[in-house]
Amino acid sequence: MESIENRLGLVSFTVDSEPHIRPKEEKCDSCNLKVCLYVCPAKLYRLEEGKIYFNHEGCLECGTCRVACPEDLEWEYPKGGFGVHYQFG
Amino acid sequence: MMKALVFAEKADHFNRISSKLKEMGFEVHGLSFAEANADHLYISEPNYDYASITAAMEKISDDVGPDLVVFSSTKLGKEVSARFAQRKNLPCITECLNLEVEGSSITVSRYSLGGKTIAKLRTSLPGVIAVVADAIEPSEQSFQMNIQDFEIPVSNQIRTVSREEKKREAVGLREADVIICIGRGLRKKEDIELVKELAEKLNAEIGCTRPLSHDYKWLPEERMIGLSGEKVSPKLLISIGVSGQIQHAVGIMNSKTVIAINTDENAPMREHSDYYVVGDLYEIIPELIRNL
Amino acid sequence: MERFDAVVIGGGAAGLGSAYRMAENGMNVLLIERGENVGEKSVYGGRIYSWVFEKYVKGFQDAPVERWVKKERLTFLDERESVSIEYSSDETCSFVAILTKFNRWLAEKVEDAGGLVVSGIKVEDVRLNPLRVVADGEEIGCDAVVIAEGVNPMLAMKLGIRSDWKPEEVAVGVKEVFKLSESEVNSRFDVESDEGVANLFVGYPVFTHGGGFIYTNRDTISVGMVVRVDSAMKNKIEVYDLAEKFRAHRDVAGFLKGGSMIEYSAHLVPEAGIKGVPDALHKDNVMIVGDTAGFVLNRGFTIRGVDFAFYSGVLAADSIKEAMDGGDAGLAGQIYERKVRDSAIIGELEKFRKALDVLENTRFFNDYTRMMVEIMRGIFDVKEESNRLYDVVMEKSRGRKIRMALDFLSAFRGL
Amino acid sequence: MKIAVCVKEVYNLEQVKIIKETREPILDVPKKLDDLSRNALEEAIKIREKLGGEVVAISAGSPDLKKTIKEALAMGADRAVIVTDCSNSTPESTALILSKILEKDSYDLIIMGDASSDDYSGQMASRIAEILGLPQITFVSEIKEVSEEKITCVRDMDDYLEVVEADLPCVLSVTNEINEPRIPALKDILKASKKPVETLSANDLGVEIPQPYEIIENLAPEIDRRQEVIEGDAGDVARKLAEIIRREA
Repeated sequence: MESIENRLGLVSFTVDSEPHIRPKEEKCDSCNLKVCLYVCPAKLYRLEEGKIYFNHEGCLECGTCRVACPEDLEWEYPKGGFGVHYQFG
Repeated sequence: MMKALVFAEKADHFNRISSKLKEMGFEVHGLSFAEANADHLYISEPNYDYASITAAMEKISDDVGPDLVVFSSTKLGKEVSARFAQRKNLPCITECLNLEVEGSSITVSRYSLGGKTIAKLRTSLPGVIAVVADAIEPSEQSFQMNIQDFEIPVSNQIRTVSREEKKREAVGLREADVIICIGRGLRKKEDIELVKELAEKLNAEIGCTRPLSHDYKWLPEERMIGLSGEKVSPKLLISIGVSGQIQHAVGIMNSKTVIAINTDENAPMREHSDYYVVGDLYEIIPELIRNL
Repeated sequence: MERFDAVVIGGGAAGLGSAYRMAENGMNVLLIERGENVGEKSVYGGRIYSWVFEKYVKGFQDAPVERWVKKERLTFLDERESVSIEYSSDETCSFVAILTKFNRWLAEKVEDAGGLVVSGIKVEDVRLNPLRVVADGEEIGCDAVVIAEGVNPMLAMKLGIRSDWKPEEVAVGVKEVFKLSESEVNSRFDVESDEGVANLFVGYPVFTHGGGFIYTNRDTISVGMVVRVDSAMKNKIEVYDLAEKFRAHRDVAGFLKGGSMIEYSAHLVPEAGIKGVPDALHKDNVMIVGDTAGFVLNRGFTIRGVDFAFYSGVLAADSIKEAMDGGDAGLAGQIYERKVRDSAIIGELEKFRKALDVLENTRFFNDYTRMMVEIMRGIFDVKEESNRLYDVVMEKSRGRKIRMALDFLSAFRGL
Repeated sequence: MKIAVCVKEVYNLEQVKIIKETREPILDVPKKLDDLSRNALEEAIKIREKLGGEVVAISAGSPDLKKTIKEALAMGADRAVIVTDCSNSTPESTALILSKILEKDSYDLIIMGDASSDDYSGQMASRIAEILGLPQITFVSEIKEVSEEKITCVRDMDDYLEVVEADLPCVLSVTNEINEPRIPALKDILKASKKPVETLSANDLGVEIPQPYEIIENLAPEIDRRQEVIEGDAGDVARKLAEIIRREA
């Protein structure tokens, strides 16, 4: 099995210094479901000592977290020209 | 016997190139600014003007009739090789890493696609190439060593107002047995002190990736390891906080053993490492210094 | 302020269809794409129904088609086994393409027709009265706006044209592309060079709303999984490893053996059929098309999206033209509403309204898929003794014959 | 001041993938204007802003140039002349073609990047200057002074920095340190779509494209490292590393 990190290594990105998705920290703390941890196809959400961390660098821009998150996270597409560059979409 | 004509402004480059050509069976003619190994050598006063050198090489070439004209692939060498080739209406390949002759054609290797690949190109002789002299292992060869003085014709296409040697630290990267190479994983310039401490313990030279020397200017340019910088071949290279983009990786490929420390489990550097440490350099290096 | 007859937001199939049609009609149209290059944000499984391109795109024969689909295969998978139904024909109505490349080709067609395509710019806002598009700190005036921003309807929501998707209305798809040689693809799938295979899978590993797919490109293979977001949430499905689990199955792995993975991608798919289409598809002269409008039809064994996307773009373009020709450009939104409602898009989505109920039924993805495999095992498992088909079917359907009969009847009617 | 900028389209190299099994590159990626071409354009635009005149972008390449040349126009070139039927160009052929275009007008300055980021061959300035019989100043990291008659530049060479001057017309190649190229905004891109682009073929120019090389192979280098991953807390890792270092150094 190819790890998700290796698979993301095959994808070309131009990463903005500003994240385009921001989980709302205080809401994440009290969220019981934390679906972001498994529905994100890039596995970009991480739980460490009860806190949710998100890394926008490998974002595939699918929008699954936006639809699935019960707490309505802040979600935008990356700025023009930034983000993922698929070649075999 | 096939004849080669060489120009290199540095004697060391000249000798590396001429030994390779001799090994391949060429009779080696050349122009240099100091004594160097060749069968027939023209020595002139140093001159760094492209138009003058082009004219000189044209003159010698007309006398010698070489099958292959070889320049050292320095900035000056590349500039002159192309101008010379155009004047003689010949093909020219610069930045050659390796060359082989087969009958009346020559095959060279050079980086392509920004260093992602190595292309092998074949062109028929006569031709012009510019060779990365440092990529050639010099060998012992015997030469006829016919030497004569030569006066380079003076051109005034452009006028030199001033020339200033770049200030360089004495850097022994190329000779070093142990090299520590740092990259953007280092958070600030002051943190280099930590690396220096480790380097002292190991008697190692410090090198870096392009951003550190060219963008942040934390270290002088001559410490940059990579495609456009130094290509090193130490026994041990310790890479710290280096992501391992190919443009850098080509500079360390001849290292015997590579250890890398990186926070990113899947940085491209991993493929280029014998031992890959996933962890925080700020925790590991002090511990390592204690253990050495 | 720069002015255009119309501005199209988004360079996917829907936006390109709209811009192409307007450019062909001699209108002054600007398409703005947020990706650095057109096509690089588009992802789908792999198959396009060709009718709409044959009808509307001049020079379609030069399109970057990977292979024409000559074999349709539907496979029921359990953990270890599979049952496939294959339909093979010389006739074809669909092709496999890399959407990135296909859209790039369409963008060239738009420019050749005189439309202006700008990429690497994200539209920040659409403002009404007077109508203008805001991007890169600039305002661009126009008579009509076509929003083709894809499945995440950020602008359409902002304008109040549609509401956001609920988890049960969209599926997340993940796709891996493997490099093989063209001849390897031919021999593994038993096809000629220009012939392709579309293979959909039900069952393993999710056994719920969703399934797998394989499409044959010229010298690559696209393989992946789709799962409805609510099911992924409920069943705690690790979406990031879904494609890996799927392709590890012995009946999938064989096709990919020795190939190098060259890309991984993910995207959302509207799955709510007619129920995902908002009541109004426009506000003033701003129209929504393609995935933004929810124009995707999933019948279980076929999924249509790209053709509807392009077609809805064409309809929006024609509506704008009709309104402008009629002297009141402001009517375009209303005309579009009518054109879409009268078109095959809504017609088809309505026709398959009941398919939604069938596909809601998880027994098809789990119980019946497993049963199918078990029945096959029952009849093909020949040792000293073997089983009668009747006995196998009776045993496997024990206690659920009536429910099954009703389920299959509904599938028969709905799909 | 009339300035020609020779620009090059290159593959978007960051997107070029290598097939692991065969080490072959996948070149089916979008093209873009080379970064060093942007440095050259930026410098030309700055001179125009100071002295007035015209900046003409000139390029030879594939049919994709019709699209990539717009990036030069959006940056600020006034017009462009492109040749789109030489996809498999070499320095030899490109120099011939560009010189033919340059001969049709009289330019005071011809500027380009010192090399392109894909091949890094670095021959163009020399070859064009030779064909046109002009002086050349290569590897320019700063233009100190420029007037209608004369230009003074700093050259960044391997071991020395040099200040040189030349009379115009003259050919310049610039390094990437010379400036920070501007990023065009939407309004520049829209403006660019109305700027004139003259499209020619090598045939129109009477150039026969020489093919001096044969590409035998073009593969990613083989990597053969152990790739042994060392994990654990800092203390453990440091002890293991010390052992390896003692063994290998």
